[in-house]
Formats: sequence, structure tokens, C-alpha cells
Amino acid sequence: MKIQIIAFGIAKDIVGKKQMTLDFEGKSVGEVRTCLVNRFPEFEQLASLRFAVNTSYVDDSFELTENDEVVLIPPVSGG
Amino acid sequence: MKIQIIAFGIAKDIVGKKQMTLDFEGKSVGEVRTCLVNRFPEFEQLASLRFAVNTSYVDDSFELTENDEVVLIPPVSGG
Amino acid sequence: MKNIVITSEPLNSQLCINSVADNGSGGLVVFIGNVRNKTKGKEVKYLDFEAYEAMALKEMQKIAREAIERWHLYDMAIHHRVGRVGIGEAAVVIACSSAHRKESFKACEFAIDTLKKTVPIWKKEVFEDGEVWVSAHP
Amino acid sequence: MKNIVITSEPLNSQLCINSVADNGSGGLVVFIGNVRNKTKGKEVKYLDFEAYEAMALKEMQKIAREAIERWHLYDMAIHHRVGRVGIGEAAVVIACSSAHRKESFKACEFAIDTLKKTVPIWKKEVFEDGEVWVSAHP
Repeated sequence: MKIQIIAFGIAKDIVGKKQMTLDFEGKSVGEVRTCLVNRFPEFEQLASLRFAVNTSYVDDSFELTENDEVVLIPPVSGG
Repeated sequence: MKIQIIAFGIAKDIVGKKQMTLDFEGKSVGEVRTCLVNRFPEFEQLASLRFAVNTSYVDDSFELTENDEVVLIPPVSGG
Repeated sequence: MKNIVITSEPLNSQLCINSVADNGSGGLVVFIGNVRNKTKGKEVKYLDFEAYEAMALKEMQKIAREAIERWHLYDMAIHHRVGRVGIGEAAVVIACSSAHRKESFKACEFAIDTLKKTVPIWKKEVFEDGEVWVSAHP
Repeated sequence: MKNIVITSEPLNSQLCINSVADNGSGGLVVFIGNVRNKTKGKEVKYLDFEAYEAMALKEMQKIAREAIERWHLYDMAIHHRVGRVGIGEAAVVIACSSAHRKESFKACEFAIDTLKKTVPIWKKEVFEDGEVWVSAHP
């Protein structure tokens, strides 16, 4: 399935750009995570990596639809 | 013994003036308290009445010297 | 201590905040006590504060010194207004700064709690039909 | 919610405070997070904040709504700065007001603690010799 990835903070540095199309096996967010970690091993060194769809956090079991926008949320550090 | 009394807040309203000379029996702050309560029974209705000498709180056992300035501190309500 | 102030002029919370801001301090907590328009449902016209100034300044300094020591603050400032204070105006502003925010929260709350117990300042609520010294009676 | 703001302009803490002041509110607590000049003993030149703005605003609104409900606040305002923020400048200002001060202290501390965990904003520390995304690595 093809989805759009949008990356912030250090995630943007790791994938090398703000936005990219990801073609991955499966349909859940967990499978997106696996695909990303395989392609960019640096993700494994982060303290955490969360995902958001439609401006809400989603967990690994969340099922995606073709062309969904998935936002990568590395450890936040506001304030 | 004669001392100077300085009154703030409601204590000033009770004694009717900011400053007065008090001639009382004894030498301790506790005896000043007794004298004041006898003369101005309204003091007994206050939630508390503390005394200060030289800008410090003193307790009832504190011994005064002729012409000391004793400040009446009714319940504080700053802030 | 230039950070401990009693004044009959309107308080400037920004000034109080700036006096404890420091390039090394991450967390700054401020308490502002404003005059309320009502007390027990009754409309207040304004408050009138009286201070035994020499002793009040000394007690405020004691609070700041104890808070700075106990919570390792960079600094604390306490500004208290006296005289007539209108509805919505600040009667007291307390600001403190520390490397970590938890300490500033605790210190600021300690300071206002202690001020209300020990600092010889008295407020009178003035209503349309009379006036009352706050907390005087049990 | 006009009280929830993300901006690249310098924060004005007085504006944030005024937005929650209310004639009925006695106690107002403010937290100001300033940029520190050092991190682990190393000199910081400035910070650079990035936000996923649509979601960050939503998460900040959630925090304010929960705090208002839980501690019966009159109001809460959260202003966060993004972009380049210099040493000593405010990165975040949170202000809240309530009838009783204890509630405002608790609510303000809850808000900054939660913001640091849930709001998608990232800060990069910029040094003379490089830069680091804060908290990215364990």
C-alpha cells in the first residue's frame, strides 16, 4: 500500500526530507514502523517514535487506507 | 509601667487611635494583653491578637521596658 | 533587597518578572493576587490595604530568603500594594526563578501561603453600605 | 480558542496574563519557560523550535480544556513560540485563573508537565560547533 509520510524534527533529518511516499507491505501503522526501521535503522536509536493520522496520535494497530497521510512524531521537546 | 501602643487595622478602630500611652500593671506582653482586653472588650472577639516589638513578633512572656513601643497585630490579611 | 517592595502605585507584574529573570533560569513561576469583585456574593467597591511597613518588608524578606534557600531558587521578588486598590487590580505579585520548574512552583505557593499568615498587612473590603476588615473575626 | 497560540513572534507574557484575568478571579498563576544559556555546562547560542502546528494547537487545547474542567478554572491560556528563540527569551507562557489559588498552581503545573509530553513541538539546541534535537535519544 502507498501512503504519504510527513516527518518532523529529527525524523525529518533521518528520512532526509519533510515528505515522501512510502510503499509498504501490510496495512497497519505497526507495519509502517517495521518498514521505516528497516529502511532507516537510525529510527531504532530514538527514545520513541509515535505516529499521527488526522492530527491525532494512533497506535500500531491502526489500519491505514491508500494515500493516507501519516505523520512521524519523534520524542517531543516543547516548552 | 508606661508603654507606647501602636495599632493597625481593626485594632486601631478598637482603641480609637493609631497611637496611645498605656499605663499597666506588670511588665510582660501578656499583662499588656490583659489590660487591653479589660479596657477594650472587643479585642476578645478577634480571631487573634499578636504583638510586635522592634519589628518582630514577641510572645506573651516577653518582658517590656518603660517606654517600649508595642505594636498591636490583629489577624493579618495581605495578599 | 530591591526585590521586596511595598508601594501605593499600581503593581507592574512584568517588572516583577523581569527582576528575577536570569539567563540561566529555565522555569519562572508567578503568582498574581487580583482584587475580586465579590466576596460571599456581595459586591465589593474596592479594597483598602494598610501595612506596618518596616515589619512587613522584614517578614517578606524572610519569606524570600527561606524560599531561595529551601528550593535553590535563582531569585524571588515580592511586590505588595497598599492603599486603595480597585477591582481587577493586583494586590500582590510574587515571581521566582529556578533551573527546574518544580522548585519554582513549590516556592511560589509557599511564599503566598506564608505571606497571608505572617506579613503585617491588613485589607478592608469597602462595600456600597459599609466596610469590613478581612479575617479579623473568627 | 483565542487563548491557545503558536507564534514565531516574541511572546508577550502580559498579554497572556491579561487574557485570563477576570474580575471574579482572585488567584492567577503563570509559568514562563525561558531559554537557558547552557545545557549540561555547554554554551547554547539559541534554540530553534519546530511545530506540527495543526496538531500542536489541538493538543494544547485539550490540555487547557482538561485543566479548566478538573480544577474549575476561570480560564487558561497557552502561548508557544516557534522558530529561532534567543537566550533569555520565553519559549512558552501558560497563565490560568481561579477563585482559589491552590487550583491555579496545580493546573498550571499540570499544563506544562503535559505539554512537554504530548504536544508535537520539537526544539533543537544550536551550539557554536553543531546542533542537537533535544530528548530525541534515550
